[in-house]
Amino acid sequence: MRKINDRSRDLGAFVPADDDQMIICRCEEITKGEIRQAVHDGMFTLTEVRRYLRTGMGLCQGQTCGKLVKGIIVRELGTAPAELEPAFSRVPMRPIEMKVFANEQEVQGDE
Amino acid sequence: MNARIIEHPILGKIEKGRLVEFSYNDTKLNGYEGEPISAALKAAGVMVHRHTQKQGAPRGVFCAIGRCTDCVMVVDGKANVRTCITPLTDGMIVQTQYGVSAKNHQGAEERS
Amino acid sequence: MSNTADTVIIGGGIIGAATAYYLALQGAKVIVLEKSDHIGNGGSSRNGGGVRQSGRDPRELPLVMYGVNNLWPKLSDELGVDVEYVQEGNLRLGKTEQHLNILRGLTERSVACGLDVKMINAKEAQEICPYLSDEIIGASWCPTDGHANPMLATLAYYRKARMLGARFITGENVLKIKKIRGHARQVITESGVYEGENIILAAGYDSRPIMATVGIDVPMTQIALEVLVTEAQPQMFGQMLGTAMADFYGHQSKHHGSFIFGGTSGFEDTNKDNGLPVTASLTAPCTCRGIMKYFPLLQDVKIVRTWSGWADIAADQIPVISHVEEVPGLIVACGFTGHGFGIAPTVGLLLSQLARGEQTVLDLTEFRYDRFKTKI
Amino acid sequence: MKRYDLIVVGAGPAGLSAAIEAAKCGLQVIVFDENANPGGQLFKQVHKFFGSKEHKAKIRGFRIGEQLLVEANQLGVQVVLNATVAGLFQDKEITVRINDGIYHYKGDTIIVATGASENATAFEGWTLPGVIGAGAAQTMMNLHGIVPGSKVLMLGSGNVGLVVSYQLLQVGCEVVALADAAPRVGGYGVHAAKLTRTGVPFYLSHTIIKAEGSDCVTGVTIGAVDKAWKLIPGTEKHFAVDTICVAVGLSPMAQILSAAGCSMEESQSKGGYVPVCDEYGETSIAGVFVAGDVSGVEEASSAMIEGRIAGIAVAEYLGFIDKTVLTQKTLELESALSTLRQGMFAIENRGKILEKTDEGYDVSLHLLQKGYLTEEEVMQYPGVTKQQGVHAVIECSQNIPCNPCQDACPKQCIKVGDNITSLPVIDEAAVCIGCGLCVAACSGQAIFLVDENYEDGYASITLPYEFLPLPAKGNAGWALDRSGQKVCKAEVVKVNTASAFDRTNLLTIKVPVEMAMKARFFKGGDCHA
Repeated sequence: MRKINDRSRDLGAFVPADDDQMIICRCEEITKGEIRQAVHDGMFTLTEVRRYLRTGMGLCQGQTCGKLVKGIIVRELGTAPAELEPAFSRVPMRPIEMKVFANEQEVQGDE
Repeated sequence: MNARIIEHPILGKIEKGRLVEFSYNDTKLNGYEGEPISAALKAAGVMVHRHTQKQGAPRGVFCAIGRCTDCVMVVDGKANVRTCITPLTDGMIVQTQYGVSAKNHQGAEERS
Repeated sequence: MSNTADTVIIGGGIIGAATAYYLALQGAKVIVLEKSDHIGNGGSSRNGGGVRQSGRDPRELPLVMYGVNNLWPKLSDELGVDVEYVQEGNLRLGKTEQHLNILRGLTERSVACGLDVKMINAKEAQEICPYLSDEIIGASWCPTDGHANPMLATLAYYRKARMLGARFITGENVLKIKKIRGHARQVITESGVYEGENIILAAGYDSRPIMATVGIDVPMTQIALEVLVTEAQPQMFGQMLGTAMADFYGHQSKHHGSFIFGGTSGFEDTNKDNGLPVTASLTAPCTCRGIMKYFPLLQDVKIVRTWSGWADIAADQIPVISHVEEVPGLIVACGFTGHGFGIAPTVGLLLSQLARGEQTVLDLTEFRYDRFKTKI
Repeated sequence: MKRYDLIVVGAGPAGLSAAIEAAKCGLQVIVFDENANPGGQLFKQVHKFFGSKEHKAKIRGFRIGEQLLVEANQLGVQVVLNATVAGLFQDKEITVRINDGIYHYKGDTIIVATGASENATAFEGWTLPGVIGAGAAQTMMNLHGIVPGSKVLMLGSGNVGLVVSYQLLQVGCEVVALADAAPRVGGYGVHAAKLTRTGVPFYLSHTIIKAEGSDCVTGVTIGAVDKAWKLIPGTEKHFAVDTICVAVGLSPMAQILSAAGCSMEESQSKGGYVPVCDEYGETSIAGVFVAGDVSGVEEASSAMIEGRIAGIAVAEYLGFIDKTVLTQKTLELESALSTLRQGMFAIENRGKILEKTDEGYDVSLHLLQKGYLTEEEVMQYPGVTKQQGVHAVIECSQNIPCNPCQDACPKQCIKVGDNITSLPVIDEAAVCIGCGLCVAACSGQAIFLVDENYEDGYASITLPYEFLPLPAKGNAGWALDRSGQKVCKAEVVKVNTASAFDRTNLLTIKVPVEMAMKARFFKGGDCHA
């Protein structure tokens, strides 16, 4: 069984660190300490941490912090980086105003 | 130092669009039409584009290609506009963003 | 670690996690098996977050009313995570007389079940939510409805259950349930065997092939439903929203300020997929048009993300929450038909009571697995 | 719904190359790019490319971009800019945001060439305005004509960090230091050497402790780290800077593919989460191909070849050419690709410590740790000889895929051979005429003309110079050695700005003869100070 799958695995006690206050997800202002704590709360995957803390749920959709969050979870779990997949990517690839998204256009002619 | 490159050793003279005036937090500034808003602000020495929602921390340009969304400001009354990829136009109104709106503009009725 | 428990729950969604929590609270030994790598990866994390009584099937209404009265208000404190429960009412909006007729019908049926819901006029609706389009002529109003954050609610149940000793295993694909001397006892997965005094099957549509291994079926289909979320906005209103025509539904999230809206294109019953719950190119634009008809003010708000989730639609539109007497030891909870989130705390509590052989706090006759009858 | 034979997502080097090849085979092609300018990162790349002729070596990136655009236009490829592809759906449908609308298109095939994005690294104060990506700096200065800052610290010694540092110098920034937590320079030694000789100090095994400032960056503190990446107390160094540039690698930008349900894999050698694809770039979704950095981070040169292969493969997929033509056409391209992927910086060598070159020469530790070769080390390489009269001195010490020097020399003085990663060898039998073409052609600026018999007691050194203001003949100043230290006074005796040099101007300086193998850069200014 992979390390991320057994959710009863003992991670030891949460030990505060000097850099826990450091922002990791710039959009949602989530700190390293919050991410580490989330892992101790049982959030073992990027998707779960994302849903729990909103890391990568801001305007940039995790394009900046994804690898950083992953690194923190990997270290906290003591697992291999390959075990953790990035959180899901979704449409739209860039933020789109509602009125633009609503405005479906037909391409005219042969151009 | 002048933040604008006049002549580049490889690219030569830097071509720019028409010089236009825009407002930045009620100050009049100049920039070139079509360049990113952030370029005009940087040339004018503006570093802080917004203050964050939770911590009120200052943010500015980070990726400069529209991906990280850190440089967003209130532009012509609309919040969260990526200034690094939004072209400057004549008479544009650019405001520092606080959280998700311009300062003293709490509530949606004042957004439009 | 032991693979034996009092109860083995198949499905790590909000139903499974809530059930695990209520069981663990009673000191029961619980194992939860989840097929995906993530807890709550199905509809539990993908729904619109409504904790809604109005517009609900009268058979299901007691479940959600119990939750709203007894479970939801204290859930954040109980679980130690702010699940962003907001109880500021539900507005179901209408723009035409025909819409209002639909709303009146829904309202009458709910009132008959004892729900505090009424029709209000445009002015009253505007007073509740001043951001509505002028085109709205009336609405149904249920002040005790609300919404919560489905991702947090699911993970909060999981977190607390895990703290109480419930064992969760992800990436565990269940192949079959095996009877031992006439009693459903073993759960066989790709990598092992788990044993429980009883087995709760709460795996959404995936419950179907699993229950088939002991010769049971619940008539249901699976459709993909889509939700979108906007960038954060200043706090505007706290109501849950819906429309007579089901153009869209949704709310503004507590704290964050983003809007979460679900919507449909009309092709949900016939859309195809590629094995994953993928979004269709036509749905989000259609949902946006729907929203703008009621909230033109949101037209400049940016959509940052859309997603899709599978809903298990029961033939008669309400779930199965039931002992399967012909397979002793098996309890089935599936077919939530896209409105399982609001009733999840109640269902979790009820399932824990079924598993422990206790008297359930509500009568579950309407939700029996063998209720489905032909039309003639 | 509007349908094309091929839809390309991304008008960078890979996307344009793919579109060109497909259009050559007769496909109707449309290319979408979210940016206002085509060419992807090419238009920000003002340096000359490595490789050989077939890889467009010694041509500057932005010119390659221009060439690709012209070619695409001539072939009738539609390139739509400011067009953000919002999503890839079933049946190879995409939605594109153009102006204020959403457009639906279908492709019989789709090539995703979305490139890569910069990695971030977190340190105290990294969210302050003034901390920017190296790519951001490049965008500001080379696309928008804006100087990113006046005093800059660069974090990262990979090619991006090195190249962007040089570009910062070119627009007048002071690069106060280049730091990297790794113990060795990650990028090409020649890129490092052209920085150090201007005086940029390298701090390997150093990390940023803190970016300082309240509203924006006003300073930075770095410190040394041990082998376990732990900070060594007492090693802190402070710099007053207004800008911190972060160049800590790139990640494939494959979100659109993973959202579409493509099979993905986590690959450290490819730089992150990438689509699983075959040798032609076809993904798990039939008819959806990838090319360039999106399928694994490499150089723009390889992206262009990958693009061409994918473009041809798509033509075969749609029956415009048959399988034998595909094999024929891609064979050559694949060999061009494999030459680029050889040498010390090949993917399989990533993370390895190589002590010898392919030829058996010692790899300079000094170059890897300090960013420059020592005089003693320089002498061992086959491009460095002691000769009477003017001759080329090639300070090229690593096996990198590059051979323009060989092609540049009209007198065949320089031999690289068929294997383009070989170190260039000076043929002492051939006679150097001092034309300087090799100096300007060397993308790594590692070639100098040295004449120890210039004047009695004086030698002349001809060096590449890509800065403004350009010194004039007769200007006095200092000669700097490879580490950027002033070693002697120097006088400019010749400035050659021939157009064949493509703005790599050649500065010939006169120095005392004992400085002939020391002086490698010229800094104008008052010599009496």
